[in-house]
Amino acid sequence: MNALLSLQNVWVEYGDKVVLERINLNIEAGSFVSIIGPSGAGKSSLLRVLLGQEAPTKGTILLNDEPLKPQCEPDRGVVFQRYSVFSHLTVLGNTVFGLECAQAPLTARLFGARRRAAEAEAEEMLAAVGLSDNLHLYPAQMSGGMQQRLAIAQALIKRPRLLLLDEPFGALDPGIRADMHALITRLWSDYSLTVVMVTHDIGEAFSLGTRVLTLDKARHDPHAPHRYGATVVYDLPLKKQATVEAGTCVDNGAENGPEVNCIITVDETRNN
Amino acid sequence: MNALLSLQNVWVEYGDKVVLERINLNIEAGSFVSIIGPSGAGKSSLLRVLLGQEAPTKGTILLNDEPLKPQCEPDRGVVFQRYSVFSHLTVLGNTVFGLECAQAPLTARLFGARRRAAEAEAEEMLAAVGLSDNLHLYPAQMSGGMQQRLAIAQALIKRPRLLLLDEPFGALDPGIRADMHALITRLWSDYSLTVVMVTHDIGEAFSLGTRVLTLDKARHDPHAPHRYGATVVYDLPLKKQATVEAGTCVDNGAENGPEVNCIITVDETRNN
Amino acid sequence: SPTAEETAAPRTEFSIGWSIYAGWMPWAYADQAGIVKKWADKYGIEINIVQVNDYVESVNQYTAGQLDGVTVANMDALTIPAAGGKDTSAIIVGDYSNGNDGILLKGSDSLSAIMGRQVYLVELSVSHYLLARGLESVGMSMTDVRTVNTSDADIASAFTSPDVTAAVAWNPQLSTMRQTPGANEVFSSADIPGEILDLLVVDTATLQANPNLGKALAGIWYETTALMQRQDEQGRAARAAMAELAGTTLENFEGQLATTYLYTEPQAAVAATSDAALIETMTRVRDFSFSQGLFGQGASSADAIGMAFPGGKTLGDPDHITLRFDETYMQMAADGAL
Amino acid sequence: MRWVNRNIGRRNSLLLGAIPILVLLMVYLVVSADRHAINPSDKILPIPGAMVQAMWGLVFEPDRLSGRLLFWADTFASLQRLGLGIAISTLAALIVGILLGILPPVRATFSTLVTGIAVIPPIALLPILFIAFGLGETAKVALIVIGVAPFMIRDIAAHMAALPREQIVKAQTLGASTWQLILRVALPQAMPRLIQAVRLSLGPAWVFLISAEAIASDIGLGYRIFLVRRYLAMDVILPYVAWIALLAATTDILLNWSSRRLFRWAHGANH
Amino acid sequence: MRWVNRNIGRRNSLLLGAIPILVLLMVYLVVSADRHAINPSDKILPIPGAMVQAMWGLVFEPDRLSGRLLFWADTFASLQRLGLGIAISTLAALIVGILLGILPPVRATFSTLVTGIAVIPPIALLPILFIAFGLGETAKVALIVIGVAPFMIRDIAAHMAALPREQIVKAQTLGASTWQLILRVALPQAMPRLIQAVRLSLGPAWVFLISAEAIASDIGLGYRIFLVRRYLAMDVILPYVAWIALLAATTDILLNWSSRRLFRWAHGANH
Ligand SMILES: Nc1ncnc2c1ncn2[C@@H]1O[C@H](COP(=O)(O)OP(=O)(O)OP(=O)(O)O)[C@@H](O)[C@H]1O
Ligand SMILES: Nc1ncnc2c1ncn2[C@@H]1O[C@H](COP(=O)(O)OP(=O)(O)OP(=O)(O)O)[C@@H](O)[C@H]1O
Ligand SMILES: [Mg+2]
Ligand SMILES: [Mg+2]
Repeated sequence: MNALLSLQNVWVEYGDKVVLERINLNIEAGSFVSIIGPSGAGKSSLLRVLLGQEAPTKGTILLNDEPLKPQCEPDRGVVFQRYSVFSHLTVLGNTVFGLECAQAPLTARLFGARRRAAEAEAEEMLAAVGLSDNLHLYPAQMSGGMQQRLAIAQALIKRPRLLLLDEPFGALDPGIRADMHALITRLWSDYSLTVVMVTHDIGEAFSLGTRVLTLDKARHDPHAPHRYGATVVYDLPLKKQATVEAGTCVDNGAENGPEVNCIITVDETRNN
Repeated sequence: MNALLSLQNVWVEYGDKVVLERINLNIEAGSFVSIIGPSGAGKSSLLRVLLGQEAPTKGTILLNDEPLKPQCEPDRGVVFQRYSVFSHLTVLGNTVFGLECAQAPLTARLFGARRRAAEAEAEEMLAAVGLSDNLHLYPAQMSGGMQQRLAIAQALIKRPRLLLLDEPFGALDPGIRADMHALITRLWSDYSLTVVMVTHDIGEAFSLGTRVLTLDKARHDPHAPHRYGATVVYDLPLKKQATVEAGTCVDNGAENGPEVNCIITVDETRNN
Repeated sequence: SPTAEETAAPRTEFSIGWSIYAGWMPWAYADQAGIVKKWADKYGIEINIVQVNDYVESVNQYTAGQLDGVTVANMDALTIPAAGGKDTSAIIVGDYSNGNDGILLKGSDSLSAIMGRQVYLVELSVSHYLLARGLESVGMSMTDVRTVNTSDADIASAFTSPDVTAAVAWNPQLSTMRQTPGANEVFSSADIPGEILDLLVVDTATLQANPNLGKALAGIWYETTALMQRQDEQGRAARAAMAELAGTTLENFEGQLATTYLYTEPQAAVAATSDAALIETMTRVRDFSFSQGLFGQGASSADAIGMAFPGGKTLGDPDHITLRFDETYMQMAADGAL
Repeated sequence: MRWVNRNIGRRNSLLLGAIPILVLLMVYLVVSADRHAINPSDKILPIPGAMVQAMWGLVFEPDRLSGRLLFWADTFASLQRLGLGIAISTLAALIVGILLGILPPVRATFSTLVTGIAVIPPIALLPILFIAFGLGETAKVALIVIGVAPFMIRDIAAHMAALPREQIVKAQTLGASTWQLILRVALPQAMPRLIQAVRLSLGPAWVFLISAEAIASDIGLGYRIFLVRRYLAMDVILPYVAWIALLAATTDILLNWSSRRLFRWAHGANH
Repeated sequence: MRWVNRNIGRRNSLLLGAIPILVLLMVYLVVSADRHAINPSDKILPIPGAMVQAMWGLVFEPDRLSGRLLFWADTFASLQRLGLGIAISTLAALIVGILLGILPPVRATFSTLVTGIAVIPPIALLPILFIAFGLGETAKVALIVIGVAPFMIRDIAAHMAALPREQIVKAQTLGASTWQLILRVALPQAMPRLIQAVRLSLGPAWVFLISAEAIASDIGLGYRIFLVRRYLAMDVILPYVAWIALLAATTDILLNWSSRRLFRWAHGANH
């Protein structure tokens, strides 16, 4: 198995509520996986498990064929659904933070030329997300969308091997969103990142992803809705990727989705 | 002037940063105003001012031809951008709260038959937003989209005369979003509400609204970006509304926007 | 708080405060053993014996009018209630300290070694007075030592610290401190007998309006002291009970009694009260107190406060007499007129 | 694994928590044995046997004079005073704290006063306190209340003032009056914080209780400690202090547990 | 307008805040005049003239024995002790509080101990403190530290433990080690809370300072208060207490102000 990430029969439960059940999934290095699914299906929970923030209730996760430690390593980057930036740092401070940690193990602060270099890098990234004019604002002084862009810049500057994005562009207007799409695509191909992105915008899922996963409940008990969890009900590899299987594009009922002109495989995965 | 809300030369500033400048706006009773604009333009700030949460730095706001008090009245409902529900109340408790305040001035709690009636009403509303299975969860146990739907249910159950929505459907998947659109349209026409909605989804703005406002900076000083604020750069009344002027539909560069087949007036408002 | 008119009116319920000290334990025992009730009933009144753990606070509360009477040393009676304008009558002179107060030094058994040391003591108390008298006896003055105010509750443990090499204290702390390795008692109240008196004082106005209170108190006192002097089983039991109330053992308590000169016979107490030596003692105490500023910032001379003694003798300002040594009730006890 | 992520299970927690306490006990035993080797009648750090002996009578044998088991009578009296003092303070903190935190006019008018009262050391005003409240139980309870209530009030007020502005706005758009807002939004959210404030105040409350009992009392844990202090009877003082620590620690654990039980929403997983 | 929304301006705030204090002063003057009408030499509630007279000498006239202006010498000595005690406690709270709050193994090992120390009334254990710290300045500072540090430590630890889990996770994904996380995420966010904790501890710190000075001392505000308590000189005690209140209130205001200046992000508009 040469997958970067491999989930084997993973379950996530909160108390007696089953959120995710029987997730079997292999994510290859360099792929861009979009995850869609109804609200409350467990998309964020799946990301938390991949991140190492939470351990699954059952099942194993292998990263490079080794069990994933329930700990967040710097090789994984994340943008949370509720934009979480450090409220005590300015825009610039938030962005430089990752560089400082890497370059100054002891003080976690940079000085002199190294600081200027780091700040220049951060400013470049902030320009890319459109925050050049706001370098010295604190998060409490920014709009929702600005905080979200800051979180994106903060994660991207580290160029993590595995990037986990939870509705990263949800609060952005179409113009800026398009810029962000370009940015992420560029970084993805330049640094051969592996990206897992949760989104509600089906157009985005298909235009960015090399593979689209749909999380939903496969079975439902109307009297005890919490007894069954969601699982991967559709797993659609898209043509863009090197290794593509034959298939036809499916209309997902996306209201505002663009016309996706691609050939995909609707292969109901084995796990349900 | 028979407008419900009337803004005259309204400015909003934070410190020396001008966020909104020279806003002149009349909102008629029964209209559904969509507000679009780039991230950080001041859309949420405008809603806060309309809500009475903040007083504008300059200018007057008239509600029914009387100056708006800087106080939030129950005739105005709101869904904030960052879903803010009461973390100490369950889903049902959050939804019933508005009814309890109205019916039990002293205890703010209902008992017996009246409680059952209120809960039935709340459950109906929660069913409409798809939270029937989660009546007794606390907000901390819910996903982002579920909290957002709860906030919508909480505001709608009061059927406020003026409803202010700040990206209310941002964290919802297309299926549930369509349900929400239907719900809000139904309530809007059944109870002749006046709705002001901020959104980033241009399709949504045009399909739901009777008028679309675009907030953006009309002038820009590259050396002191904070010196100029945003204002209403486009004000497009749509055909749906009873009183419509002639015009043509404009492609707003919306990536995923639907084909909007309508006749609108691009009338650059006087205020810039 | 009661006004003067109210206190002056005849009443039937009174509160007397006491704190733990060898010479005052009879009050606690009398309360426990029903002697208080017996005498109070006899005069148709009610007397509450109130324990106040902190001695200074008991006197303060008396001065503030919360208590009608209190057990107090002669010097404190002068500087707290009397200096505060509260007309006070000392109706029972219970005992004098005959070794109950002492100066302890570590590493020397001569008082002259105190020169230049830090002396831990309750400042402005009888300990301070004892120190002044001790220094005087070896030709030194207060400026030859540095005093450190130490709370009476903590002085025993403070003395165990190696930092502390000189202290003045009273019993029961003194007996505890004497056991500290290396401690020597170099001066004690036994060297100035009769100067540190332990009194029961009551508010003069209350007493005048209610002479029965004085009679009952005298009755209680002399019955109890007679009982505790007895060398039989009953006397032993009474002393054991007092020891327990004081939180100590019988041996320890009897050790403290040995350094307390109890006026068990009312005649002896009357004689001591009427003796001219008392006036001399009070003059000394008064001069010391004044020199330490204990009469308050307003007092311009040692004569600011007036004291009255049996036989119409007075000391200080005769127009502002606030401390009266009143032998009437002790005399009645001596006469068996109670 | 990084130390921040090393979560410790319940049982291991108990074991680890016991270590420093056991170490302290060991140190005590060694030092005490040491001192006794030099001075067999050392009173400051008594050996365990002496403590057991001293406590035996207080715990199991009725006092000859009053017929009471002194240890239990002391405990009961102190707990009663402490309970009353804490209860009154808690109520005051709840009412005054919420009003101060939520209503700007009330805050403007009274916050200076509350700060003033909070920073005045009550023990400096003992004579006035005893004059105002008498020498009975009231004064002791009052000292506890004056000692801890201002702190609790300020803590609750600060917590209430920090409630997200959106919640206040939201409640008002839902039709809540000031009163309803206090009752349904502020009060329930103050409760878990109140329990925390009580936990933090327990230490100071015991200090004030003991101070009060040291001054005017004839029963209580603090009274006994100050009574035997005259004789340096550490063989009674140390077990009494240990007992106070045990009582206080138990209260602390109970409060924490009940906060978790009663206010699940405040302790819930918050990913 | 609803009371929750009635924001009071800075100047009106000052005016309103002065009202209850003035009322209290008036009540004092009336009651005091009343008592003096009955007993002209009443010591409990002295009239202002008497207080001025009593204080005059202490403030302006050098003491006959030591040649010092007693009032200022007292103030200086007390502030020095208090400052040192608070400084040490703050440092302890910062270091231990953050470690306890952030690192689960440290929490498991030491939280029981800290709770235990927090609830043990230090004044009950004075004899042991005397052995450990002697009777000099160290002991006084130590009493303050033992009195307030555990409270502050627990407060900071609770605040740190309540940091959003996302922040810890986020910092780790950005490459922060445990040490970097403490230095750059926990520490700066603990600072504003620390200032709040110091503000809340000032009251107890003064209590412990005064207790310490009451135990064994020859200078200090608490020393003077307890010394003159021996002859119920409320004309000295009350001005001293008022002075302490003034000092403490000033510190409180300064701390609050500096927190707002230094940690804008923590006080910022949070719509
Ligand atoms: N307290 C503050 N101090 C300074 N600037 C502030 C403050 N609050 C908001 N702003 C600024 O006001 C501007 C408008 O913010 P607002 O939240 O209204 O934007 P928005 O249009 O809602 O954006 P979004 O679509 O991202 O939510 C932003 O540029 C923000 O930086
Ligand atoms: N602590 C908890 N206790 C109980 N249930 C929980 C808890 N945390 C999350 N859940 C449940 O887990 C489910 C999945 O939540 P999650 O946040 O993963 O959904 P999501 O797919 O990200 O939804 P959204 O699109 O709305 O963000 C939800 O139904 C939620 O109610
Ligand atoms: Mg989610
Ligand atoms: Mg916004």
